[in-house]
Amino acid sequence: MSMSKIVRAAACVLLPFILVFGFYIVMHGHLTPGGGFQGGAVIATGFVLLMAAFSYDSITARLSKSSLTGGETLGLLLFIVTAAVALGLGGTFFGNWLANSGAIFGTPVAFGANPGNLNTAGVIPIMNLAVGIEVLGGLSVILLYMLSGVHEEVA
Amino acid sequence: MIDILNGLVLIGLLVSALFIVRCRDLLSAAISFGIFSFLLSLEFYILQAPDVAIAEAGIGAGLTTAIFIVAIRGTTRWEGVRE
Amino acid sequence: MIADTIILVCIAIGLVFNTLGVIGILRFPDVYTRLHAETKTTTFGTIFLSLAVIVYAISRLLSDGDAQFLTLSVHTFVALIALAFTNATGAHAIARAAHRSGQVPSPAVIDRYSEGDA
Amino acid sequence: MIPFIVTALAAFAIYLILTAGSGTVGLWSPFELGAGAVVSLLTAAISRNYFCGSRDYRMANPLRWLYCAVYIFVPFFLEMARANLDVAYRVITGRIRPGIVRVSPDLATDFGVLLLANSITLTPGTLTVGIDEATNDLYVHMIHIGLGKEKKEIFESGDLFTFFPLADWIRRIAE
Amino acid sequence: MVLYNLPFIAAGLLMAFGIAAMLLRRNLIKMIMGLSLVEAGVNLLLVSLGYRAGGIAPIFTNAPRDLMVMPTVQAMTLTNIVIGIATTALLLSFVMVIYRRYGSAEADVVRRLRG
Amino acid sequence: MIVPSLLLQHAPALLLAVPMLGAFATPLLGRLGSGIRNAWAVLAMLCTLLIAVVLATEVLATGTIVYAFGAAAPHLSVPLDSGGIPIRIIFTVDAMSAFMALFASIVGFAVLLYSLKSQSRNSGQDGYYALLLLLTVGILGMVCTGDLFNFFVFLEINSLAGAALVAYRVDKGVAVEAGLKYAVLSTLGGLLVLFAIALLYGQYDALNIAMIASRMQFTLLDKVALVMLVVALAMKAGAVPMHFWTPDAYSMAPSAVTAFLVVASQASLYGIFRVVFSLYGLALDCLTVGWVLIILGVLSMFVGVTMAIPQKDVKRLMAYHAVSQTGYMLLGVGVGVAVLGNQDLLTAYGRIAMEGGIFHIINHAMYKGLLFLTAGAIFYRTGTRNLNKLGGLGHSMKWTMVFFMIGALAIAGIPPFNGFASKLMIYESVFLFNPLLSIIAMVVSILTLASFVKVFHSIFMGPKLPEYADVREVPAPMLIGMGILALFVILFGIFPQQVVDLLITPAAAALIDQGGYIASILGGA
Amino acid sequence: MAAIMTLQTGTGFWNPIIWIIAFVIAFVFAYLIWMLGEKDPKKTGDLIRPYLSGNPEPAKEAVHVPGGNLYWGFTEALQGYYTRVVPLHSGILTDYLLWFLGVMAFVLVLVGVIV
Amino acid sequence: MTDIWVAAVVVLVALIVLTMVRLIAGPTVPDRVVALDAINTLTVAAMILLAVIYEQIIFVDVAIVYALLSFVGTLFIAKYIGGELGQ
Amino acid sequence: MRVIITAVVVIVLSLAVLSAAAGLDFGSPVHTDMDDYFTGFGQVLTGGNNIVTDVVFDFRGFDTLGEATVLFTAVTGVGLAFRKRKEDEDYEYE
Repeated sequence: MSMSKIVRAAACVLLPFILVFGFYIVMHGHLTPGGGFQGGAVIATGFVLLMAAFSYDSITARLSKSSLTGGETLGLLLFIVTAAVALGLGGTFFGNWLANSGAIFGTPVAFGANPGNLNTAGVIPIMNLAVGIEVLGGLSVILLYMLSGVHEEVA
Repeated sequence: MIDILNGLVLIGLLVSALFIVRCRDLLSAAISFGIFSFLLSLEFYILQAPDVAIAEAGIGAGLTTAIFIVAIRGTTRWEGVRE
Repeated sequence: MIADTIILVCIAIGLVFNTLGVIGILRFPDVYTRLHAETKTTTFGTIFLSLAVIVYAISRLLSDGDAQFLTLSVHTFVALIALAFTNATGAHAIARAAHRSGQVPSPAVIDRYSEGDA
Repeated sequence: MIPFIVTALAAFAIYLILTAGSGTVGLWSPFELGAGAVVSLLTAAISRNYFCGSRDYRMANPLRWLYCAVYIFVPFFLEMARANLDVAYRVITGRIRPGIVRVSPDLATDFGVLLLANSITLTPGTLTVGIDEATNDLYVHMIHIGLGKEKKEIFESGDLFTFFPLADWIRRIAE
Repeated sequence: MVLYNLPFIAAGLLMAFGIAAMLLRRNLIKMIMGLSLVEAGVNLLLVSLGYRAGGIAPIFTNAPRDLMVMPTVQAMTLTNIVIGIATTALLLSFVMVIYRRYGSAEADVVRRLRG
Repeated sequence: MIVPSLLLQHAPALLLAVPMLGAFATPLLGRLGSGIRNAWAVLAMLCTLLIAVVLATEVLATGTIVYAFGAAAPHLSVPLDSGGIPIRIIFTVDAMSAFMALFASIVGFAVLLYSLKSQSRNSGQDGYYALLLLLTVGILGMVCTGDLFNFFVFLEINSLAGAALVAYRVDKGVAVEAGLKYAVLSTLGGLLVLFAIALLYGQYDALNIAMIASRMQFTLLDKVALVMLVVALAMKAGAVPMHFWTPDAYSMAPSAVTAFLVVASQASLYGIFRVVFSLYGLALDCLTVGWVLIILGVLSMFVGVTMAIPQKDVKRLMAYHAVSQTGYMLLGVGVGVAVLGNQDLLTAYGRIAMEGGIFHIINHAMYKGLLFLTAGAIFYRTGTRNLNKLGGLGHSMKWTMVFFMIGALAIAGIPPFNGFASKLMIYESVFLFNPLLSIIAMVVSILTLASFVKVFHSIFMGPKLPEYADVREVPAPMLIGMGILALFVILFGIFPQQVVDLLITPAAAALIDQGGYIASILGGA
Repeated sequence: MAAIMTLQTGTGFWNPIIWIIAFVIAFVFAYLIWMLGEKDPKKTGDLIRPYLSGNPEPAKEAVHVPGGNLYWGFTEALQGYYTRVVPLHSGILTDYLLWFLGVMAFVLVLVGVIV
Repeated sequence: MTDIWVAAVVVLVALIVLTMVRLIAGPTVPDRVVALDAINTLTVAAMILLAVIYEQIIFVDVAIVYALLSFVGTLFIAKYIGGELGQ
Repeated sequence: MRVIITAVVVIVLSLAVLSAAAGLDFGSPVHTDMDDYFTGFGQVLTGGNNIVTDVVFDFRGFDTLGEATVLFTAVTGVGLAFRKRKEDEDYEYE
């Protein structure tokens, strides 16, 4: 059963905000506190908020387990592929092949106090995004599975 | 001054941990776990670890509480229930 | 400094209201009245504390011209909005759940919710 | 399509607020703007059915938001301050006379009801306990009901506030 | 000096509370809560190991200062937090399945495997 | 030929990356169809096996291989500007690690082939294959890594994947109970391991095993860390009196998984050896730690085998035997630890005892895996594991009977199978150390034989029972999986000296040579 | 061939070839003894019917000893040991944890950390 | 000036510890949730003030995450108490 | 008896975990060379201002991969525990 109309409306209004904030944390992982896990957890909490506000049936109609696990797997594959590309470029596994290269995310940074430029840190933003997608899929699908267990029992 | 702050937060942590151990109502224990996560996150914040604080706030306070509540819903609320 | 005075006043008001809220949580007789003390008073106190931070940030922004204080004030304001919004909705959710779980408001002159279709 | 665009715009606005002060294009750096575009598209793809679930776009009008800001800073804040002093008095003296009453604000949209309910909840002394899903009538717990007032079957929304008719303000914002 | 080590003492006490909860309580969910307490204690210990008096968070922003607290432990703690929630979720879903089959979540009822 | 050189150069990384990639893609491919998914899983495991072979030959030819993740070059473990400290995660693959990785991937491959048929009737196979590959990842990571925190992470992967696999058959709830016990115990153990790692980090500000070893002071905190590491890992390896999860988990898991869980336990055993020899080395109180390991070993041997005798469930019986056999390894290596400080005794018999213990690890993995697979084959056809109900299967399941006989004779230490070779080394060297221990070991061996005679009698002998009239031989992939392991059992039994020379002696030497281990990371220091 | 198969154990050696040869010789002896027996014994009649203490042999299904009873004598003889050890495997998770942590505490005391 | 901020934070944390009396005493679960919400609010306030004390502007992000996410825990508890979870 | 053993075990382990407070100094670690390398060179080597993220994703990236793998393992395990079973797999337990 869903909660009252007030809570539902609040969840609907809060959801884009939580998502944007989660992506903000993911994208700024190399500049401000945060990163893939934290941002992914925030976004997953956004989905969990929906699960709290709406009834189980109306949630499963829009959020499917298979798409969430698919997102999780894709994030992991992106992560491991990003790490493995370094092998092809002559580095080692998990070598940072974009840092200080001048390409995308490759602006060199001098030591010391720094206001922060998004276009830095090499593969770290890509990995942040990959881990973010993985964590958001993984954590929300865990909750969805557990709710389905409870739902089965109630029904 | 910062030391007093530190000490107060740690006392709060220990009290809520003790309540988790002592309370027979699992739902109250889960609530106490939420408070515990809050205070742990604050302590990480005071110890200059904002990354960890965000992770603990998001995962510990939000998701872990939710998971515990769902698990309590799936089992039983009171300790010592035997059927 | 006028900014310092404002900050001091704001912090004082915030702390007083937070303290009152906590005392209210400890003193009031049932859940609903405690929710009154908790949600509103502590939120109000926190608004004033955040106001102190915003005033501080703006004063530093004006004196130093450093863009990070703009970030500070904006983010503090965002935190404030989020806090007020979630606190209000959360208080409603708790009150409704408490009522659904069968907790009647113990000193109450009237209870239309139980009479209604709840 | 319209929900997607509306949600994306809202998300982009939020992202811009969060990253204000990062660079030289206005207040933002170009990379932030690009990232913000990507993020808002992602967000819109995920949340359009929730954010615009009611297919009601009147809140997309910026004037209403301006009005909303005015509402928050002037009438609502004053009400809140007044009521806080009231509750502070009751915390100290312990003189309370609580009860749950029914209020009929006659609001139609979900957002309006949400705004009013949160305003009521944040205003000390009153607390939204429940809502009648069909008629949008609110059940409000009041910490102090005036003597004899509890006889009234349905409260007017104006009875809850002292200085401003907040329900009318909200009707102007959201409807 | 010992009093100055407050976070270490608190971390040790948290671990001790968790271990005590696991040994003294028979409810499986309470035992998992104890496990989470132990994990939280380890996290607190890790983070306080990396603290240096007067240091700032290891993030370069507009606020420069010489000393920074140690970043490695924070990375380790992050990893441990995610591992912790993964473990907790797995264990709790096991308990839910067990409750459905056994009708109880007490450790001294869940003992069909013995001998 | 860029591919072979790439493979050679990055073998330690690929050894982990390939099964991980396989595991992540398995659920996705499972949506396309079960055939594609099975082929993918087999391919991933086969590639892992090939890489492990390549890595092992390379290590045996050139000595310890070092792989620094993310450095400019794989062997650049210490950056030039860092003042001589390793900062990145470094894989240190010496002879012992290569040996463990090699046989783990062999068993894994056999188990995967076996599962293709034995699990084909169950639901949730996508998760099953992914978890099997993840368990491989956990084991390989544990044995290859040279970094303590990395070791912890792989320990957790190992525990969680193992627990999820144990709980695979959720229907009756009993398997989930076993999985819960395993998961709770191993998670607590893992957290205590992390606590020990934190203590070491707090004192030495290093996570690399070689770096910590070179700075080791053996203070009070180091002692606490040592005890926590050794006891937690011994619990994971299933030493008595912390073995209680073993029979539960081993008996309730699918048989293929059980065969692999044995290897997972051996990886924890490897962890103990690595901690004792490489991390602490001569700094520790050798005699005490050695005797602790010996006592754990002797208790394991005796309690395991005596508890096995009255069992009615065939897999539970085998699980108790696994506990008992773990005792031999602890005994052998414990003797090695006890005389570690004394060079004369070490050359006299300590080294041989360690070689016996290490040789027993691989032998045990092979024959115990074989036995569990035969038990699974019997269960596959009859649907029961109760010895009181079974009987007369020798008429209809001849190949399974032969494989079972090979495994049973090997575990009992009957020549000419491989169990005898390693047990002989242990008996002789331990006899020089303390005759009583050796006699206990022999008695345990006899009891093992007795117990397996019983199992053999009750399952295969006797008249053909009516309820099993239409039981047939198991399908070919299961037989192939068993056949691979049986082949290794016989080969190792006939050519023991070759195996010892090729794999075991370098492994034991690598364990004892702490200075060489440190030098391989830190340079000539 | 024989040389490469020899396992040197430091104080002794073991060669599977010798064992196999010994087995073959034993088998040959057994075969010879079997050869010495009567070539075609009588296939029928009371002479070859087995008796147990004068009674006719029951059907094979009736004498099938189930595995659980095979070592009844052994377990009966070690009754005292088994009544102590088997209850230890109680199936209660708390007990298992107590054993694990108890061994850890014992070793801590043994190594001399906690005096 | 910094001392004032620090003193304010100390008072806030002391209030948090005081609120835990309600957590332990509160006869019913909703009472304890009230304590949870109060502690949540006070912690956010303390975090915002600490960001000023540490002169680390970006720390405010933690407070935002906090304010947003603790809501979810409250909602789940409320849903459980109201008997609506799992339907 | 059991209570006494439990109490003794808890006390001994508490002392052991509290030994960290006796042997280490809060706020002033003895060796800091590895972390000094990170704070000193991390920003220039990788370009990220947040050293923690640099450590998580670059210097100790493999740990992060392992940790993501743990999460994947848990998700798979939870999915297996709550899976919809088409058939009741038939086996008996004694």
